[in-house]
Amino acid sequence: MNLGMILEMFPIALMFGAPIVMAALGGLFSERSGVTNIALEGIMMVGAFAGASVTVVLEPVTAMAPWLGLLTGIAAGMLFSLLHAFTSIHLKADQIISGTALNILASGLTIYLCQILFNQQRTRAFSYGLRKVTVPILSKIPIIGPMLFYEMYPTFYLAITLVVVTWFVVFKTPFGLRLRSCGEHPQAAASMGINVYAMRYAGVIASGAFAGLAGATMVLTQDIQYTVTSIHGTGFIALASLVFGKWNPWGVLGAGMFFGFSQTLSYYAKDIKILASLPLEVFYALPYVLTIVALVVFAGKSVGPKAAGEIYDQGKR
Amino acid sequence: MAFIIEMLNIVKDFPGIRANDDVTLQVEKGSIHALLGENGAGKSTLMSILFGLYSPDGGSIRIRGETVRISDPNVANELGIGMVHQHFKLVHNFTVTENIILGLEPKKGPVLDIKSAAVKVAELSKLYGLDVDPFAKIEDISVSMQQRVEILKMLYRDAEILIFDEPTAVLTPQEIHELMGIMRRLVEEGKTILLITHKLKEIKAVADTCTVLRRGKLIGTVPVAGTSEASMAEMMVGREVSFSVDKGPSHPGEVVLDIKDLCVKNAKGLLGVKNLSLSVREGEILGLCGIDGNGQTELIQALTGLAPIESGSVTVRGVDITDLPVKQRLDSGLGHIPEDRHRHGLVLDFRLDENMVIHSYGSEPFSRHGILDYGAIRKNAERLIDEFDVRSGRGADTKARSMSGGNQQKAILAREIDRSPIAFVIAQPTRGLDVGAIEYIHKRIVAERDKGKAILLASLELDEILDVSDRIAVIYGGEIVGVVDADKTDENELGLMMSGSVRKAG
Amino acid sequence: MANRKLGDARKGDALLVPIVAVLLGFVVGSVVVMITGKSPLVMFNAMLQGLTGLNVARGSFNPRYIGELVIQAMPIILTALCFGFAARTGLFNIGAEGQLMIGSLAATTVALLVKAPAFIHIPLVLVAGMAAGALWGAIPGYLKARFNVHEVVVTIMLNYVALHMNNLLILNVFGSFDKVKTAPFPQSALLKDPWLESITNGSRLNWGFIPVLIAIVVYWFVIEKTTFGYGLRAVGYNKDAAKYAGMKVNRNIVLSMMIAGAFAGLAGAVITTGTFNFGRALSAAEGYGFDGMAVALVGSNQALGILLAGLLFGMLKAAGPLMQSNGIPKEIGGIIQASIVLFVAMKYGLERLIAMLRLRRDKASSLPVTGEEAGV
Amino acid sequence: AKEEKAAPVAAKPVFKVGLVTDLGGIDDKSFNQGTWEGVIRFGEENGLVKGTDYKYLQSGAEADYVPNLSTFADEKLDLIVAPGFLFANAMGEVAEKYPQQKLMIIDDSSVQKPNVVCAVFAEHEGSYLVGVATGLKAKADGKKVVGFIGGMQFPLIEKFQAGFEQGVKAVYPEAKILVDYAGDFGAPDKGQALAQKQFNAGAYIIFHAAGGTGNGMIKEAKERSEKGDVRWAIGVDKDQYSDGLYGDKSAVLTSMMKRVDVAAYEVAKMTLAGQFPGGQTLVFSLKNNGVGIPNENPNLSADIVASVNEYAKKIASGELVVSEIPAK
Ligand SMILES: Nc1ncnc2c1ncn2[C@@H]1O[C@H](COP(=O)(O)OP(=O)(O)OP(=O)(O)O)[C@@H](O)[C@H]1O
Ligand SMILES: Nc1ncnc2c1ncn2[C@@H]1O[C@H](COP(=O)(O)OP(=O)(O)OP(=O)(O)O)[C@@H](O)[C@H]1O
Ligand SMILES: [Mg+2]
Ligand SMILES: [Mg+2]
Repeated sequence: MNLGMILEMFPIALMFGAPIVMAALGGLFSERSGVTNIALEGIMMVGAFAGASVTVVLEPVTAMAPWLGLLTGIAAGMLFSLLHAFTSIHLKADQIISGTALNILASGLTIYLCQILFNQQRTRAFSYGLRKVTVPILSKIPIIGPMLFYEMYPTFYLAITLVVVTWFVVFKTPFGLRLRSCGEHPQAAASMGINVYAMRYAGVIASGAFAGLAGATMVLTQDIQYTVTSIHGTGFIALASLVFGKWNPWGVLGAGMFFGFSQTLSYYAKDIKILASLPLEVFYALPYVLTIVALVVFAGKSVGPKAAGEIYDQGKR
Repeated sequence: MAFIIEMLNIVKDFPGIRANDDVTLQVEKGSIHALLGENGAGKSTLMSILFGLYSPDGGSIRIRGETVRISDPNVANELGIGMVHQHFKLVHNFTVTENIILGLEPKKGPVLDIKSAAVKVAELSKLYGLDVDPFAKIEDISVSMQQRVEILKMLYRDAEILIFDEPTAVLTPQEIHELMGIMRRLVEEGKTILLITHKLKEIKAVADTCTVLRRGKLIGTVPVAGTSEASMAEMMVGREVSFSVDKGPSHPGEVVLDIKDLCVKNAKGLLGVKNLSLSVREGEILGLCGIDGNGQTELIQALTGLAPIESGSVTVRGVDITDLPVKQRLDSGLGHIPEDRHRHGLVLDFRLDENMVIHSYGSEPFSRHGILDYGAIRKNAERLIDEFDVRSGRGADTKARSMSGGNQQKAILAREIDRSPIAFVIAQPTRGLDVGAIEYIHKRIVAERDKGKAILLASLELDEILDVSDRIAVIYGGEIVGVVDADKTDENELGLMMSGSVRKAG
Repeated sequence: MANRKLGDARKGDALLVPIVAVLLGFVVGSVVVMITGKSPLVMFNAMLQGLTGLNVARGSFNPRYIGELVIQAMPIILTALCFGFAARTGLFNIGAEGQLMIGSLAATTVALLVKAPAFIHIPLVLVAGMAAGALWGAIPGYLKARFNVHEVVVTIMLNYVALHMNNLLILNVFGSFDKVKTAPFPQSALLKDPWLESITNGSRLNWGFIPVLIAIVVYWFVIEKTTFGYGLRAVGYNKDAAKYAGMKVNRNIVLSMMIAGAFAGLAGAVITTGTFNFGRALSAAEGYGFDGMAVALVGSNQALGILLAGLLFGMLKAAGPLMQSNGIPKEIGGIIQASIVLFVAMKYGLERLIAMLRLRRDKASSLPVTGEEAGV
Repeated sequence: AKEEKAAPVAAKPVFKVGLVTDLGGIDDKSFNQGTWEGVIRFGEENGLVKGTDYKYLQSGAEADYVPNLSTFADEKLDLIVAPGFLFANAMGEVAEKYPQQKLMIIDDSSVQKPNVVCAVFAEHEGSYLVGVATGLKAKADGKKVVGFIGGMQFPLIEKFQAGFEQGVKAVYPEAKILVDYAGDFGAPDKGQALAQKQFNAGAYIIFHAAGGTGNGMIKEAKERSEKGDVRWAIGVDKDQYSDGLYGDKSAVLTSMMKRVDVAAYEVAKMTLAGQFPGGQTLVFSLKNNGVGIPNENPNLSADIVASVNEYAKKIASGELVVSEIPAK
């Protein structure tokens, strides 16, 4: 493996990493507010479906189509996550059951809508989706330039921005403090006059926005249309990244990128001498094995928000 | 004199029970007003109504003469009412400052202004002599510090009316003493305090007035100065209560529980118990007292197998149990009433009958060849419920979660005593219980002693230690700083030893 | 808290909520079908046929559908037992899919490599599947017990590892000429039986239902009736209390995951030697794990509940081709499934609804539902 | 053969055709869709009603193959078609259970039953042709590297690789051919990543035999070409020219057409005519236009098309034999 190869791997790895990071940030908002969200996968599907549909329809009309697609993905994700919020916050549903329902619903619903809208099992193919960009000047910097600024999907920069924004919102603002308090000790938050329901709604809907964006990003950068396999488990990888990244935006960034890279590595494995003799399946499995190893190595006390997954009941002592 | 708080004819119903039945409470401004009543009498409910957590089903509330509707804690805050809950409402991985400003955060632009908040917290803390580090994390500070954070939360919000729900249940005598000082200070500054406690002594010490509830009903309001502890207790329970524990002299036999040079690490990885040696004889109660955090928990967990022992040895009737797993320790004759009944003592989602066989489900008659015999399990539970007067809604079928704290404690006690251990480690057996329940539990502990059991009783409650124990060991900094006879010592001496200023050989 | 009360269930009304949820699920399905411009009657006819083999519209009877219903229900019942068992111990096992694949791989290995008469070969195949599933389940169990690594993440990851490991061996070791499946298994390893097929008009019904029924009984018995199950439940609800009582918490976690894995492994063996007769390389997970999760949730982790919910979901699957053939999108089945799970999740809301309806019916004293009963 | 198409309404026959798709689905832009198009053409030509006379069942899992085929068999359709060798076992089973049912399987010749007709394709021959086109185009533009991306690595797909390599080498022996397998037929993201890798390594033209996965490759070629870094993609199964469109150009150089539609159409027609070729294996090759490049190839120069046609003739006549197995 030489330096050139590593540089080459960057844009690919970051393309894979961006939606993972976005969705995991969504999970961060939700869990920090105290609601486990295993429906990231389903929300991503809905976001991807909405993003792809809008892009297909608007592409002939405007060059902004994919960006409008991203926005629609966000909106659709929010709307869909509202279902999770309503059942698990208002109706005190077991959050795992509710999330599971959303995941099952997403695949049925999106494909059903595809049939209504496009008369087929998938959206029509858009002709471009998001396009890669080369950042002027910065891309000329040796090493860093080709790694981070040459022919990159703009969604990568969006993901990085969202990491910073998330960090700021969650750890530096009153909103963040309140959000976290609801995920740690909702009864305490309530006793301080914080509306736990509202905060949890905010958390879940934010997760819908982020996961919807992630889904749209994924389909618009890595696919040509939405199909039922467009998301293929990325929501669960995002969930893993959230745990792996210890519910911290920077950790999530690291974990998401780690996944991007180990996935990319599997494509390059056969060109790397010492790895070339191994069967391909070994490399396909690599990201997942590495994650487990990393989790064991970095296993620590750090656990997620204490009250995540717990049904909020005012009277509880 | 004007009342600052008037709760008039309050009624509150819970499914199946009327928790407050036409209760009227009037509190004078600038006074400390105590609220007294058995477990489940409705004290917390009444205060929760005042604080806006529950809405009453009847009656009205007037604050400073104006009729108000306190629909949620925000309204209470605006009215200047603050509450320190029975179970603290603190976010454990937040700092002191973060906990205090939560919900009322100072901002610089869109950003949290932690710095200026911390300054304000420090100022308040100094003003009331609370001595709290604004940057410490809650999980790193002691229970009494946490309580002060709760007080600061109210002060930060300029509360004028402060409600304390059983604030002393978790404090050591010194800490209680300090808290009393703080309360007086608060009143001097013009605050009004509502104090819920089961301890009549505390009421005598600080309160001006006392309102007594029984089974949701108002029994009466009396000036503390002119009322004896005994008569307050009688108002509360409806019968006479004996305060001193009725026990004869002990007849200690041979050593049963022998602890030699024990070292145990605490959660932070430091030695929480250092070279500790102690022995308990059959037929005696050895009280273990000390300020919270001086190694009691570590010692008890090490003895009972919940924490690993670094070095040293523990024997029960000569059997070395130092390295044995929990199960084998129990089989060697050790018994354990845990300090935290919710965390260790019960599986809250199990039924009472299932909880009663938590140790013995694997042996006859409760199971044969690995198959449970629910008939026998139920019979066992019914027997214990009967014998120990465990009260619960649906008898053996009740989920442990829905039982009151006192009855949960009785259930644990029943289970453990019934195992008939020879060496009995008992921790905080009466935390948060009313005097009636305490009386009963003390009686049972003494009865066990009289059956020849060796009992190690750890309690933060000095009265309990003094009343129940035969000998008293004082722990400080993980070491035993003295062992004294219970009838030859007093609160003062123990207090000095507990703070590490006096050592005394046993 | 760590122990989500996944395992909790109550008597009496406990049955009412799932039933109402199922009915509402069908209502949603009907509405969606009507939006498509089709008659829900067609859907219900297909479902009835999927359930009983009776075609009311045409007045014909085809027992093949009953056989297919059983075939569809078997693996998801087993994966539901897998999820449910772990859940009752307070563990959240998303790994049924992977445990199933590994079970199927082991079954394939034994089916191909061992030569024995059927009465030895078949049990051997099933045991191999269970053992392999148990081992695969032991990994997250051990990592959780030893390193406190979250089982959710590990099981998700292991699903992918299992997929690729399965493919690795099928493609490179056992591969037949076309390299996506193995050579056919010897007859002695198969659960298939011409007699069963003939009485169900040529369905793929096989003897797999026997181990499945045994598994359900074992599940119920172990959890509800044994000291071992008592220990597992105690650990599930309150680890600290279990430790205090002298139970081996870590051992229980590993064992629970192993038993759960064994159920899924059995599913793998039943599929490979019952539904198919060869090992297969897969391009993606087939969804048995998530179906099982849904079944377990609808069946509130109770043995009987899982059996009924499994048959229900099996029926939806079996009716799939019939619906499609009549122009009803195949996604309807999924939408109905999801709605049922969602309504089950809305338990609290449904209970209040039911209580309200009751209150209206008999204005006599009827207590409103308390937080306690709502599963607080 | 009756070819009286003049009055379709009057001659409307009672004939029903069913298609059972594999996991890819009816609109996979690949062979499920191709087969369906053949069925549609047949249905329309014979005035059949879509949804009742000709219809399809989509499979969600491999375990659905048998019940789906059986459901159609219970309905006693006149012909049931299933594309893909993955159907081989299911087809065999159903053929036995329903001996009267006429069945057709595409891409497989292993089901030897009197009521099953098999259709296979000489993919290596068609791939040879696009290999020739690739070699000539690269040579003409002075590029040395080309690539191949396969879906999963098994013999069927290796036929594409083998033919392509031989074709390239025949006209441009110095060319370097990169080969990658995605391990998946439905993952455009993998196709895109592998394409990025191959393009970065200098590949000028990439041929894919990867179904949906290949769409990612075409996308990458399109985006690069649009930005002036001209790269080419070669489509598979159908004419993928339109998938490569950017502006008024397309990044798809040509496509290796595999006429599953023709196979399905022809067999349906024969069955309708009472000439169901049961038990036979029909081979669709260059000879009978079962494989080949599209008629229109706007991106290929006339002389390249001419040489390709020459090779086509040689192969069709048997003068040139293309190996099915890639050289190691
Ligand atoms: N959330 C609730 N739901 C139902 N019943 C409740 C609830 N809270 C309290 N109760 C009932 O109201 C009664 C009064 O309870 P409350 O907590 O006010 O007692 P208390 O006087 O504070 O007792 P303690 O001394 O044990 O703290 C209890 O008997 C209990 O059964
Ligand atoms: N969810 C609930 N539903 C009904 N009653 C409840 C519920 N939770 C608690 N209770 C009742 O509320 C009362 C007070 O409960 P709590 O646990 O506060 O008791 P406690 O004596 O104050 O115990 P502790 O010493 O732990 O504070 C009990 O009588 C209990 O039966
Ligand atoms: Mg109380
Ligand atoms: Mg109490």
